[in-house]
Amino acid sequence: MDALTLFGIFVLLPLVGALVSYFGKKYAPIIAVIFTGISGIFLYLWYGNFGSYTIDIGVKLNLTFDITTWFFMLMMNTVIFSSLLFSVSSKLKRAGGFATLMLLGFAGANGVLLARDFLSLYLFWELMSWSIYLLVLRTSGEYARRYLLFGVLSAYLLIMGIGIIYYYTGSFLYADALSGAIPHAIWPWILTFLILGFGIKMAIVPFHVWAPYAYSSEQPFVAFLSGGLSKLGAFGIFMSMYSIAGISLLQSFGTFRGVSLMGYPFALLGAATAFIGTILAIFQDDIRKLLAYSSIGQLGYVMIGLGLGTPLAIGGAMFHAFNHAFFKSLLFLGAGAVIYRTGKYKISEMGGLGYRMPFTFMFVLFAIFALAGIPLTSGFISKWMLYEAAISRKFVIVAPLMLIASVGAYLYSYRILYGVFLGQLKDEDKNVKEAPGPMLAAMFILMVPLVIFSIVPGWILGWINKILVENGIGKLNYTTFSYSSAIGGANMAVFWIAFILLLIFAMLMFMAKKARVVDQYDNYLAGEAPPSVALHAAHNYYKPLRDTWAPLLKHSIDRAYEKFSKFFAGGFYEIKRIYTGNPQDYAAYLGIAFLAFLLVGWWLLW
Amino acid sequence: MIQYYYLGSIALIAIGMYIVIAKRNLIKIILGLDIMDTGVNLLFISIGYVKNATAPIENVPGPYVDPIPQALVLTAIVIGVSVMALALSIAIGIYKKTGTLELDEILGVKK
Amino acid sequence: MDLFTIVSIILIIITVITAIIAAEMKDLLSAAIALGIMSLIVSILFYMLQAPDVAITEAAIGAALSMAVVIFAIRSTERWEK
Amino acid sequence: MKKALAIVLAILIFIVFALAFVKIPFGEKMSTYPHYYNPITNQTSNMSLPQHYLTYGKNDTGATNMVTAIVVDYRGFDTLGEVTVLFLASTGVGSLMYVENKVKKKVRRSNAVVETGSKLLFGFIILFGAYIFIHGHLTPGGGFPGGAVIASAFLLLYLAYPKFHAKHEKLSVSESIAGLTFVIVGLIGLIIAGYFLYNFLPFGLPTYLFSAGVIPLIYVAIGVKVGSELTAIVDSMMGVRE
Repeated sequence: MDALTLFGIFVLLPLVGALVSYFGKKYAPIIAVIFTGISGIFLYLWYGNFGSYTIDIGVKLNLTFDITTWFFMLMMNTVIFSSLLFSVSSKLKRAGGFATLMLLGFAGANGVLLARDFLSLYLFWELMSWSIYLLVLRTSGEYARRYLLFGVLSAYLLIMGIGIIYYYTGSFLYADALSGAIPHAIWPWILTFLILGFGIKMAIVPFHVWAPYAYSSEQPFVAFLSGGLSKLGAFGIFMSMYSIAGISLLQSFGTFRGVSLMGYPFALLGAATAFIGTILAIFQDDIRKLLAYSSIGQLGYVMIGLGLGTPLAIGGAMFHAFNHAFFKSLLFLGAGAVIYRTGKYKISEMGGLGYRMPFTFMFVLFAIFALAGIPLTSGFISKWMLYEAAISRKFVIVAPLMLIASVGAYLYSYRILYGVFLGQLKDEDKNVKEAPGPMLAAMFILMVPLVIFSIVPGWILGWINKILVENGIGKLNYTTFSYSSAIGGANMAVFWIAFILLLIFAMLMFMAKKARVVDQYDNYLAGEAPPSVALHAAHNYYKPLRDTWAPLLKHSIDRAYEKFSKFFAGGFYEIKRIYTGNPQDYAAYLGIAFLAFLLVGWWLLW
Repeated sequence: MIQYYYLGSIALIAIGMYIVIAKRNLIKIILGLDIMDTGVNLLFISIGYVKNATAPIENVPGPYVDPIPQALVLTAIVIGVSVMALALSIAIGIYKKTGTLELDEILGVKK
Repeated sequence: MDLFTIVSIILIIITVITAIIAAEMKDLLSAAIALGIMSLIVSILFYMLQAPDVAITEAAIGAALSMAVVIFAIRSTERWEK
Repeated sequence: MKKALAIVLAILIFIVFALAFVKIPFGEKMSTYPHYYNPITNQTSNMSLPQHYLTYGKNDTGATNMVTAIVVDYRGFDTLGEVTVLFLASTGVGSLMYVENKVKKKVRRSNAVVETGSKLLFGFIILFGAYIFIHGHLTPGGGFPGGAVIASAFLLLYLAYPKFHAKHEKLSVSESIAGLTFVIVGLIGLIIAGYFLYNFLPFGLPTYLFSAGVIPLIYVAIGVKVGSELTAIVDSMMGVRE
C-alpha cells in the first residue's frame, strides 16, 4: 500500500462516488451505499496495515493510517453506510444532490482523519464543513446561516492556531510542531484556538446554538452529522492535545490534582455542555430538537474525558464517542422512520407507535438503554469510566454535573420511549405501517455492534488501549468482558447474567396476568370528552421539573446571542448614517482620510 | 525651504479637491478632477528635475534629468483625458435622463 | 534668483490663478477655456523642467483634446452652473 | 456651510502636504538618490534606478530617448496595460453616447477661412504626428504625443466641417491592427527569447532612424492606436449630426 492507494480508496473514491451519484437521480442513494460499502470493506481488510506516507508538493503533506484514524474511520464508515441505506427508501427530494453532498462530507471527514499536516487538515476540514452547510441549506436557509456563522468562526480559530504554528516552525507537519521552535508561552494560545475551533464542531457550550437548528434537517443527514461528523471535533481535540502537544507539555503548564491546567477548563466546559444540553433536552417537545440537545449533552461527556486527560478519562471519552456514534445515529434514524411514517414531529402528538412499528421500537429501545447508560450496555461502561476518572481525582464540580446530566438523560429518553412508542395509540395513527426494509436494515446494522460491544467491551477497549499506548498516554486494565481501575471497574459478564435472570423473572410475571386493551376514551373519563391532547402522557411532561428550573431557564444562551446581535445591529445602524448616498460626501471622506494619512506619515517620518 | 514648484502643484491638487467636494455641478466636478490630475503630473515631473541637466535624450553629453517620472506621466496624461471623456459621457447620459447636471436635483430625482 | 526661478514663479502663479478661475466661473464654457489655458502653461512648465515628451503630450491633449471634449459635453448639456 | 468646510479641508490638505514636502529636495543631483535593491540577485546596486537606466539604457535598448526606452522597453508590459485602459475608455464613451444619441442635431457651417485652413493644415498635422511617433526613440515624443497630435488633426476637421464623420469601422480596423502588432511583436519575443516583448531585432547604431530594434515598431503601433482611439472618443462626444 502506498500513499496514492490510501488516498484513492478513502478520499478519491468517495469523491468519484459523489460525482457518479449526482447523475444517478433516483438511484443515487443506492450508488452512494455501494461506494461507501467498498471503502468500508477496504477499511476492515486493512486493519493492522498501518503506515505513514509523505507527499512532497513543495510543502510536505503527510497522510497517516494508524489505529486512531482507523478507529474513527470505523465509526464514520458504519454511520454513513447505514444513513445512506436509510435514505434509499426515505424519498428525499433531489436525492442525487443529497447523496453527492453526503459523500463529499465523507471524503472530507476521511481526509481530516488521515491528515497529519495542518494544510491538508484545513482543506479537508473546509470540504467537510461546506458540505454540511449545503446539506443544512436543503432544509432551511435560516438554519444554514446559523450553522455557517459558527462554521466560519471555527475555521478562523483553526487557521489562527495553524498560522501561529507555521509562523514559528515553517512547517505544516504535526510532528514538527513539537521540535522546540515554538516558545513555551505561546502553546496555551495555540491549544486554545485549536480546541475551541474543533470544539465548535462538537457544539460545546457556549458555541452550541447552531446545533439544534442544523440537527432539524433531513434525518439521514442528521444521523451522519451527529454520529459521524461531530466526532471529528473529538478527534481534532485529541490530536491537538495528546498527539501534537503531548501530555508532558500539557502537564508543564501546572496541574490541578494531577490534571493539566490546560485541560481542566475544557473539562469544566464539557461538564457545562453535558449539563445544559441535557437540561434543555428534557423540556423539548420536538423529537428532533430533543435528540439535538441530547447530542450536545453527550458530546459534553467526550469533552470532559478529553479535558481530564488521564488514561481512564481519555479511554472513557473514546469509548463514549464510539458508543455515541452508534446509538445517536440509531436514534436519529429511528426518529426519522417514525417521522417518515407519521409525518409528525411533536412527541405529544404521537403515542403507542410501538404496537405498529415493533422492530423500530426494539432498535430504538436498545439505543435508549445505551444512551441512558443503563447497566447492560456499552453506554454504561463508557460513562462509568468517565465517572471513575472524575471521582478518583475528586473533582467536585465535574462529577456532580455529570451525575445530574446522566439522570437527565434517563428522563428525556423516557420521554421518547413513553411519548412516542408506549401509551395510547392515536386514532389517526391506526394504519401506520412498519418502516420499510432498508430503514430497518440500516438500524439493524447500527444496533448489532452496540449489542456485541455491550457483551464484549474488551474489543473496543483493546483498540482504545492501542491508541493510548501509541500516543504515550498510558494504558487501560481490561479483559474481554470487563475493565478494572484503581477504584473499581465493571464486569459485563456479571451484568448480563443478572439481566438474563431478571428477564426470565419478568417474563414469568408478564405471563402470569393477561393484559386487556381498552379504547382511549373508555377507561377513566366517565363519558366526558376533554381535548384528546390533555390525555397524552407527553402533554406538559415534566411540568413540575420545569417549574423548578424556571428561574434558570430564563437565562438562555440563545437569547444572550440575540441580545448581542441586536446591540451590534443598533450600532451598525448608527454607522450606516455615514453612507449618505451623496458621492461628494464620499469624496470629502477620502480627502479627510488623505489628510489623516499625510499627518501620520509626517509625524512618523520627521 | 519648500520649493515653489511643489507649492504650485499642491495648490492645484487642493483646488481640485475643493471643487470635487464643494461644487454641485457634475461637469465642474469633472473639471476639478482634471485639475487634480494636472497637479499630480506637475508634482511628479518637478520631483524628477535636476538642476543644470538636460532632457534624457542621449545625443548630447552631460547630466540628465530623471526619466522615470516622465515615462509615468506620459501615459498618465493620455489615460487622464480618456477617463475624463468617459466621465463626461456618463454626465451627458445623466443629463438626458434627469434634465439637470446639479447633484442635489439628481439625488432628489432619484428619491 | 536666476531667470529660471523668476519665470517659473510667474508661470506657477498664473497656473494657480487660472485654476481658481476655472473653479469659480459660473459659465462652464469659460471654465473649460481657463482649464485649457492652465494646461498650456503647465506644458510650458514641463518644457522648462526638461521634459519635452510630456510637454508635447500635455500641449496636444490638455490644451486641445480635453478642452474640445469638455466643450462638446457642455454643448449637449447646459452652459451655466446654477 | 459646506463650502466653508470644503475650503478649510482644502487649506488643511495644502498645509500638511506642503509641510510633508519641506525636506524633499528639488533639483538635486541624482547621486544623492537612494540606491536600488535588486530582489532577484539579492544585492544593493551602487547607483540609483534612474542612474542605472541612464547608464545602461543605451546599450540595453538601443534607444537614444530614455523616456522611450522606459515606456516601451523596461516598462513595455505596463504600457500594454495602459493602452488597454485607453481602449476600454474609448469603447465606454462610444457605447454610452451611441445609446443616448438617437436625435440628430442641426448644425451650422463654419466660415470659409476655417474650412480652407483646415484643408491645408490637416495633412501637415498628420505628417507632424507621424514624425513624432516614428522618431520616438530619437527625439522627444513618441506614440502617445504623436497619437494625440493626429487626433487633434481630426479634431480640426470636426470643427471645420460639422458634418464630417470618421467611420468607426475604419477606426476600429486601424486600432485593432495596431493593437495586434503590439501583441504579436511581444509574442515573437516570447517565442524567441522566452519573455514577453523581447527586443529581438538588431539594435543598429544609436541616433540613426533604423535603430533600437522593435521600439520604433511598437511606438508606431501605439501612435496609430492612440490616434484612432482619441479620434473615436472625439467622434462619439460630437454626437450624431445632420
